[in-house]
Amino acid sequence: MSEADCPECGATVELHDDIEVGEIIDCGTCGAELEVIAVDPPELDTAPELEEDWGE
Amino acid sequence: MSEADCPECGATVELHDDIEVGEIIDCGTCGAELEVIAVDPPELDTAPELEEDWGE
Amino acid sequence: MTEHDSQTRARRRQHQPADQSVVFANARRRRLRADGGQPPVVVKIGGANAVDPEGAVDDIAALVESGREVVVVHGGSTAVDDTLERMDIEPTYVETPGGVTGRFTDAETMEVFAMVMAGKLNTELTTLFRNAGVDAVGLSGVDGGLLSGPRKSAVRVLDDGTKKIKRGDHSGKITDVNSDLLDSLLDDGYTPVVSVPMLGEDDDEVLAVNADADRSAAAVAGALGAELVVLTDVAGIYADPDDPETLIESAATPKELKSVKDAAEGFMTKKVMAATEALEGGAPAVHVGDANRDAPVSSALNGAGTKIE
Amino acid sequence: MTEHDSQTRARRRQHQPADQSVVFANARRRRLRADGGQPPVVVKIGGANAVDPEGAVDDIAALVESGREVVVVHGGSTAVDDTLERMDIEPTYVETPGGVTGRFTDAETMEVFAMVMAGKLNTELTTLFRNAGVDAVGLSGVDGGLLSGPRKSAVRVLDDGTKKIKRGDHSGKITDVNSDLLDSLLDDGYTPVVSVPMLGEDDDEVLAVNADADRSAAAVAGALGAELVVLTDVAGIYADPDDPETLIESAATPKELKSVKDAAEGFMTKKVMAATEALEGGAPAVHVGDANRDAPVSSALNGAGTKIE
Ligand SMILES: [Zn+2]
Ligand SMILES: [Zn+2]
Repeated sequence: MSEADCPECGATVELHDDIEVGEIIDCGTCGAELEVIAVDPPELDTAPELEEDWGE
Repeated sequence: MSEADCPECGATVELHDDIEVGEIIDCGTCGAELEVIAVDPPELDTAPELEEDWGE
Repeated sequence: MTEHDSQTRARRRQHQPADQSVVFANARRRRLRADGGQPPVVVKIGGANAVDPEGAVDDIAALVESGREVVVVHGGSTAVDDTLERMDIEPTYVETPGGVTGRFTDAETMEVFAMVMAGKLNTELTTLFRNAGVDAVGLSGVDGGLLSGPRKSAVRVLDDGTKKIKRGDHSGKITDVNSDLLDSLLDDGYTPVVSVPMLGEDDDEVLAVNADADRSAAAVAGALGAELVVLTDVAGIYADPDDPETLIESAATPKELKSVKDAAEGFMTKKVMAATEALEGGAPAVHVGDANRDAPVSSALNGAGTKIE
Repeated sequence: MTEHDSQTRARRRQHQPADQSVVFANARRRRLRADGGQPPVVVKIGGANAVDPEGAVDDIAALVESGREVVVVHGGSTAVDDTLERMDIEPTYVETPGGVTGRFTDAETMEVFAMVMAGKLNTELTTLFRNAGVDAVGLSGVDGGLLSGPRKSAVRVLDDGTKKIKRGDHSGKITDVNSDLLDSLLDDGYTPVVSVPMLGEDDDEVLAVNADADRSAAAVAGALGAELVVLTDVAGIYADPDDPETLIESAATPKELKSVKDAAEGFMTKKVMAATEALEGGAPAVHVGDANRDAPVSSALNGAGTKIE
């Protein structure tokens, strides 16, 4: 179990062991969607807002 | 050895045994360039004038 | 695989209609003809493999001959699939959190996409039109920035139940249409034949990216104030997708439009979405009709199929 | 394989210069600028793989920015070879009775040729120009009948010493350039980026066929009355092809031109033939210069390389 700081509210976010780059995690404190941008050491950034599209 | 008529001068043109479609033969009588357009039975037509080009 | 064959698969993929609002940044102006005549027509046809274009080509030739301005927009993703397979490139399919499955367009796939769409299909179709007496000019969305807008390189995907951001996608959203380029070609008597890719605007560069052909056609129709004819391989939009007897002939009020949207399933959802975008963009009417009937374009314009306005 | 690497092979193939006379059927008119300024420039560059276009792109962007009208024509047969190989298509090479070896363009090869030239390379190059601030519009010779002329489907070949007619070739000879289309795009501020295929006229149809990119550039320069800049990977035409010290700076009389022709070997023969066609077609001057030097186009226009007029 590792942890990283939420870039939105500064709270500590607990991370499960097998996190992968690109994974989206919810901050338990402020609820922000966070993207795992590095795993060793783990680093989080605010996940981009992406509208879901209806395909090619 | 087969033969066919020259479409230019009407003379008989002697053909060797293994002629192929597309082959160009000279008429021994009028000198015209003739294209083999069929082999069984053999048939000749005037070969198209094609300018040689200097490549793609 | 015809468009019809893929209906079931498409239906499974398209659970959730997404954001429908498209705001075109460029000034939208309707083409005003000196003779006060009819607006131009944008015709969306499939690629060579999806829907046989021959009937549409002859019909469009007759329309152009009669003086109507026409812009053709074509798709052809089955031909892209064929070429990917031929080149031993395995397409990557991704599922969005909403359950929509789509092909992920990585750099290599994008290259094939551009080759097939702008090189093979556009050239073939332009040649078909020229043989029918139409002075066709093929263009991709890159040319003159014809179809442009922000690139989307990141997509949200569901990977084994885990939500992830996947980067490196080559797709985009059309927000601008260079209608001046089309106007100028139309004024000179040409018939533009338009294909994706579009021109995607990234942070510090532009690049060719994937876009949906139906939406491209909708964007063009909106920008030109043109009637849009979307040809497909069924007679129009059915209230019951499995029953041709339930063809919806027209939708001219918001309420009617809503019932069309509710009726649309599978790949038809995309057509209805595109229709909505075209109307919102400034198109006076959208017709969804059968590509394989006689005179498919003029029939659709004359009321066969489904008319949405 | 760079153009330079293939010089030896090309030299072996090109024993016999062939017919040089090209008569363009369309009325040839020089572009007259209201300001009495300089004629347009047609720049022939390689495809993405043959000669790195980046230097040329920035230089052309500066030229366009300064108000000069530019049309770009590109080749790229090594990229076609790469894609044929990727698709497991074995190219057929044929030898003419005169000893020139060339690739036979059957239907399948033609399809790949169109994909790569008009789809991949043209899109890439148009995108490069747009990133450099040039409002580029990619066109193939099929679009608007830009480059057209009779298809040649039959070629004379030497097959194991036997002369034969081989049919089914997809190539053609450019006799018409739609200069109106180029003029109109130039007038609107666009920079056309032109690639083969050309539009071949067969008995009862037109179709996309192969044509040489250097000759295409020559045809365009002739039709526009434009200066032609042919970029290659050596500094110009050398009196001794192996000695850069023997660069021929200019040829302005028939006698000087003949000495250039005598000096040209290998792939340079093609450049000189194209130059001759351009001049006969109405181009005021042709420059053969190095694609890989700084500011390759403006340098060539300013006298670096070989100038033929
Ligand atoms: Zn937080
Ligand atoms: Zn005879």
